[in-house]
Amino acid sequence: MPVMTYREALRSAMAEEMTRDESVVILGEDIGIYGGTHLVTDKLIDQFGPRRVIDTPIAEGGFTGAAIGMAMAGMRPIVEMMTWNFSFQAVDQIVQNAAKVRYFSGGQVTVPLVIRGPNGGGVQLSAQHTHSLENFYGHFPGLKVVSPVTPHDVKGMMIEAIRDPNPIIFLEAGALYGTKGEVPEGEFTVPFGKARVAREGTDVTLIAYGRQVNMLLKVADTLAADGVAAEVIDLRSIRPFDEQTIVESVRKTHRAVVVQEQWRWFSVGSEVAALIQEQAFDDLDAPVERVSGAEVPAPYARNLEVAAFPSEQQIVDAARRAMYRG
Amino acid sequence: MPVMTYREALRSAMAEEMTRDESVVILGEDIGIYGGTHLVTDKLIDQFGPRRVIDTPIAEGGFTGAAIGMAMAGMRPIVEMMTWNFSFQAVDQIVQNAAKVRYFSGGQVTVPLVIRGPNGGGVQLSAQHTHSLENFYGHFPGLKVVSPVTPHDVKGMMIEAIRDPNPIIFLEAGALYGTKGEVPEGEFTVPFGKARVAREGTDVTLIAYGRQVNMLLKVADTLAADGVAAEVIDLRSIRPFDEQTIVESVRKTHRAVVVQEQWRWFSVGSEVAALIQEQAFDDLDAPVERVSGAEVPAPYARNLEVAAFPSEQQIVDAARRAMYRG
Amino acid sequence: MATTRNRTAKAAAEAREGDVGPAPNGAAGADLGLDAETLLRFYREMTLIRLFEEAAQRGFRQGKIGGYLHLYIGQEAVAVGFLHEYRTGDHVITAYRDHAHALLLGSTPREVMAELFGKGTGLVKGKGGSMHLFDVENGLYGGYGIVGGHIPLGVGMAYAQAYQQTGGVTQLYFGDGAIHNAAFHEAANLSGLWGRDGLNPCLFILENNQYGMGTSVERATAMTDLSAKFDSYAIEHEDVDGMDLFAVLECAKRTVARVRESGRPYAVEVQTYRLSPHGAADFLERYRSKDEIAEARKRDPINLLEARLLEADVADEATLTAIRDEVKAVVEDAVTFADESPEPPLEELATDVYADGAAS
Amino acid sequence: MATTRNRTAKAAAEAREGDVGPAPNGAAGADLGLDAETLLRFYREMTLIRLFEEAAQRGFRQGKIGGYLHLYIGQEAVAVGFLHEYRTGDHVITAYRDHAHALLLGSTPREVMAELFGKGTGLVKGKGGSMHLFDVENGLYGGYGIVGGHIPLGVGMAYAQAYQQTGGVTQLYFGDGAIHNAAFHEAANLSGLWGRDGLNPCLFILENNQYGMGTSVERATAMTDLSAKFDSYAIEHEDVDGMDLFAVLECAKRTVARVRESGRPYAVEVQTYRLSPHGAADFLERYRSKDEIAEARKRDPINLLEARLLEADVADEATLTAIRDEVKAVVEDAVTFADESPEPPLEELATDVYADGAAS
Ligand SMILES: Cc1ncc(C[n+]2csc(CCOP(=O)(O)OP(=O)(O)O)c2C)c(N)n1
Ligand SMILES: Cc1ncc(C[n+]2csc(CCOP(=O)(O)OP(=O)(O)O)c2C)c(N)n1
Ligand SMILES: [Mg+2]
Ligand SMILES: [Mg+2]
Repeated sequence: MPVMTYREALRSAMAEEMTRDESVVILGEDIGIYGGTHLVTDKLIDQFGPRRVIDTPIAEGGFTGAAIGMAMAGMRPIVEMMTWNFSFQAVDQIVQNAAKVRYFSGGQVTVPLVIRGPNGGGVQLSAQHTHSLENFYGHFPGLKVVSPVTPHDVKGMMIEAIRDPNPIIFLEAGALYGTKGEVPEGEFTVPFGKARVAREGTDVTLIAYGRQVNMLLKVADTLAADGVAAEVIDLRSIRPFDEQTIVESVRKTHRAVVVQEQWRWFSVGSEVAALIQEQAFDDLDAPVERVSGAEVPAPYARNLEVAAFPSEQQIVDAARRAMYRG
Repeated sequence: MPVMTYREALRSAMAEEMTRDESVVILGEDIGIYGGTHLVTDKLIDQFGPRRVIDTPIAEGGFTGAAIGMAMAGMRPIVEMMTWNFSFQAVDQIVQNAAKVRYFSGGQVTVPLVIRGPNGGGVQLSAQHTHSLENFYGHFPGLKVVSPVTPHDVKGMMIEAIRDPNPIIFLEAGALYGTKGEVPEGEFTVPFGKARVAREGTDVTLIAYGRQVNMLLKVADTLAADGVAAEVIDLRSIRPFDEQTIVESVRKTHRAVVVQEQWRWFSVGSEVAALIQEQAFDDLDAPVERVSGAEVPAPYARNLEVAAFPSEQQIVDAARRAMYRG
Repeated sequence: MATTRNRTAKAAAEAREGDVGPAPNGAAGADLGLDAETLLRFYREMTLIRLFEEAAQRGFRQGKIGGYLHLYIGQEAVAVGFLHEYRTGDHVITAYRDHAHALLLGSTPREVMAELFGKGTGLVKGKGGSMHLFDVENGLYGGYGIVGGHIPLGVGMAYAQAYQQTGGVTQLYFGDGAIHNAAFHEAANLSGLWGRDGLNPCLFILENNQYGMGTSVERATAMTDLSAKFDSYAIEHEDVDGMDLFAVLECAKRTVARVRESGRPYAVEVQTYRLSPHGAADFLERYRSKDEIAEARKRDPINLLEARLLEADVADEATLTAIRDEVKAVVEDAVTFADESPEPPLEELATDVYADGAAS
Repeated sequence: MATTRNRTAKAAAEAREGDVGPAPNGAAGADLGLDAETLLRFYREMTLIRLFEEAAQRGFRQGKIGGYLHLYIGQEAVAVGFLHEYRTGDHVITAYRDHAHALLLGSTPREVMAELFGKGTGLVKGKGGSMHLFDVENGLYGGYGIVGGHIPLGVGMAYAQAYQQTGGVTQLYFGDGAIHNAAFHEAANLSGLWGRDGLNPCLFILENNQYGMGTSVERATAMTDLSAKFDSYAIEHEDVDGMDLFAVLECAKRTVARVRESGRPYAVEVQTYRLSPHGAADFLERYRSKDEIAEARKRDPINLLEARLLEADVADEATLTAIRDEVKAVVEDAVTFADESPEPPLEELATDVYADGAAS
């Protein structure tokens, strides 16, 4: 299989779909002439022209809303949020219009829209430029929210997203644009709502999504050296959510740790813990452990930022707590 | 003790603080001459004049941001969101500025700001005008989020909120403005982060906040007729959160049901269930049960709206599930 | 994209396809330049909206309509005039004061009233209510409750029309209160920008009814020439008297054609007046005087039209009375239909959340 | 409200309290109307900013500075000119291109550079970095990273100044890219409205450096006369050449006084140019040509000032070289200080989240 970067996988998914379907266009800031801040859309403007690769002013609410209107009128727009942090300016459009207009129109309109961009922190962008918004958007019925971590998945899920008739919140692992992985040739899709067992194990279930999955794989190595066989689950999709894969794993391991970069309160980790205790209560031998970001706005200084995010050590400790208890 | 409505309790809290402290002002749409859509601010403009009761254009982001600036510059503004649904237009200001500017200024500024207005549904306002945003704002460090249900608490917590040096998200039970209750004379405060045991019991812990607390009290009556003594906890404050009162109650009852109008995913109920299993794992005799709003945008038709919100029957059933299990 | 809905009547839409004839004369006078049939159709439409709104008001007071209810009384000439220029393939989008737009585009009074009553036979199956009327088959893309929020949608729809080369235009209605909202400015700037390349056939119809809820224009902005705010986006504009149907018709004909031909946006500020309270529950109306309302009532657009028709001998009192009676019966029938219709089935609660029927 | 911070130097702020003397002459010529000491202070300030930014650029390339880094190279005359009018009690707020503002208001090069290096000795304790400089004691209220997001804050601060009758004004800086953002419009409308009652002493300083990242003004809007956008809010405005320090000084003196006296907002569009890339990682610069940059460099504001000083015999080459050398040493000292400073203690992670020290 060919090897490509996360960035290239994303770009090829968009380019292929744009070639296949004229109704697909991309809008966003500096995605055309500039090439995209993260070069995800690099040179697409040369291939598809400025009517399909649309550079916009700095008006996230306006162009996201316009994209919703395009989608309602039969196009399939992709909106690039330069980073998801800027989407706070578009929340009204995303939540009040994109997520609900199908419902309050009694099913008369559809909104085939993808909003994509880098999510999460890790490169010292500090408080206003560091967020993980899975729970924030995942709360709203009408939206689908995904968070792929491998080049394979980001391509397959982007194609899936573009073809989906619903508004998709596509959260890219911003810190991983340059990472490489195998990606099949030609067109393929990765369905939403199916988690991936990234590593099989029998003793404890480690659950994450996005770049934390890579940490879990390292933690699993560390635990293996201790004789602990950890199962690693990559959620991939936040809404719809694959309860089954998690519950089945916990039925086997009896222990679970959920890890996330985002803050703890009312988060993905809260829900994962809640539903495991709901659906696998009698199988659980210890409380579901949670490792989350520190309850502070993201700090700039490198040492503080490192301290603000989950560390391998914290995860190992949480796994050990889950193992020695109960 | 004098009896007054929820609305009057709120108004008197604001009027008293405005009398006491010149730096307190109110901003919002039609709060002055019109008297406030829900008449919460009725006649305050006659008492305090237009520099302190400031009618604004329909620009939630702009006037919320301006209020943050006022707060940074030494005032104590109260922002009325005509309803919290409109706050989606102000999310960028609330999350990116109000919640964090103290942190990213290294503690150089404070933001003593209250944003208040009716939250929740129940009066057929349909999809765009029905939200419960406790989790949405409660996720962000730097904000405090409260949701009082009695006239007593709404007054005491409003005074507390105005005096607090932090940005407060003050979620009023919109459907209850006209409900009456006893409110002490003179000034008093209700501290944040302390839940209220609204009814004592030994068999099951029922947890809610806002108008669902009133339902729980009725459900507790129903259960009492069955010989089940339910303890009812009114969270009052979502962030900070009173873990202790909940955990102590569950240690006693071994069973818990959490009820909310908001959607299930990544919600207050998720967190409550997660933290109970975390902190009272060995005391729990059954999974924490959750009753949430239906996973749909709020419908208009009365019968559909009723079906979309938690019912007494659903709560009774959940309590029974929690009782007969484990 | 539209899904199909069980309905027959596309008659209204087809009727509109015929042209107005020579440009009507905005000044009072005998020769209105329109044939009698068309003129009486306008009278019927204006009357239908008025009586429909009055019936809705009663339904609200009786508790048969819940939530919010925003009436169009006083503003009838605006939608009647502009939607006369509607052609198949055009898109119409507005805020929550949307009953007139639906009725004019061909939604039946029955299905609109049933929607207000929250019934399963309603225009959007009882799911949206008064604020969220949609009739995509007839060009109505809603019905939105968040002030300003629908404006970017309209601009995007216009982009799609140009991109798809359908020849359609978007009629985008919004209020004087909405022009101070963020969404307006970002969207208008995009419209001006895209329009430079012929990619935005969007007609901005600013219904200036003098108030955004209880806030008059001059209490909402220091610069009260609202249409001049389009200058910031290189969008040309004009004002029109929205109480005079003929002035609106003339303006609509010219401006819709201009947008259609150029692919560029254009804006019209329509000076009108909301004779009813803001919402059906706005009782105090402290923000305006009884005198002011009485003064405005003198230019009630229906009375003005009536006077013109009589004066020009297009109709006599009896003809107009007959139309009013006929419309009254239609509205009564709509109310009865709405009242007797069943509630939506409970299964409807969970449909239409996702287009692929996904559960959540 | 300011919290106290350990520092000594309020010298810069005090120095500024003295007046400029007679209005400087914007045209080239011998008599600049300013005394030599003041003129040389300007030269020193402009040079300090330039050398500081160049050092920061090196620090970024060496990996000592993380995150984003936005340089002010080419725009020095703007902040130098306007902040010359700063008086105690004024408030200054800007976006992420904020190093110059901090340095001019009295933050030491050491603490600014240490902030960029993410050190505990930094201006905001290493918590904010380049985009979030605050020095409230000296009037600087940040340093914000979200385009447009700080504009409403500035308008609110100006309201507070009027409400509290402090006599202060707010200098509110923002870019040509930000003027298309929602937040600008809502805030400017509020400012115009409040200003009508003398409740908004806010000077909008629009730094038009021709690009918002890689998007030129004419690709961001169809109406490129940016300051004219203030017409929508009844805020008067003018343009000024931002490469000519003397033009800026003259404009600043007049406009700041006007805002201070009237309590009403005013806007200045400063025509300037960003000679550096948008951020320190903007390598390709496909959006503008080398020629264009070379052309702009001919009007480098420091060179222009230098020429004027020499021409007017205010200084000779040796004097200027001495100033440059002195500044160079100051910047080197700042870099050394930043480099050698300790990281913030880990306890700092959880402080400053809540003002009352609440945990979460
Ligand atoms: C963002 C937002 N803020 C506030 C409201 C409440 N609200 C509903 S209608 C209205 C007035 C709108 O006035 P205008 O745009 O002039 O339209 P009109 O009602 O006059 O037709 C307000 C403030 C809302 N729906 N959305
Ligand atoms: C809301 C938002 N969208 C996008 C960005 C990314 N971004 C940072 S700076 C910038 C350009 C801003 O241009 P301008 O306002 O002209 O300021 P300049 O950089 O030229 O000083 C952009 C798009 C952001 N920070 N905030
Ligand atoms: Mg209006
Ligand atoms: Mg710029």
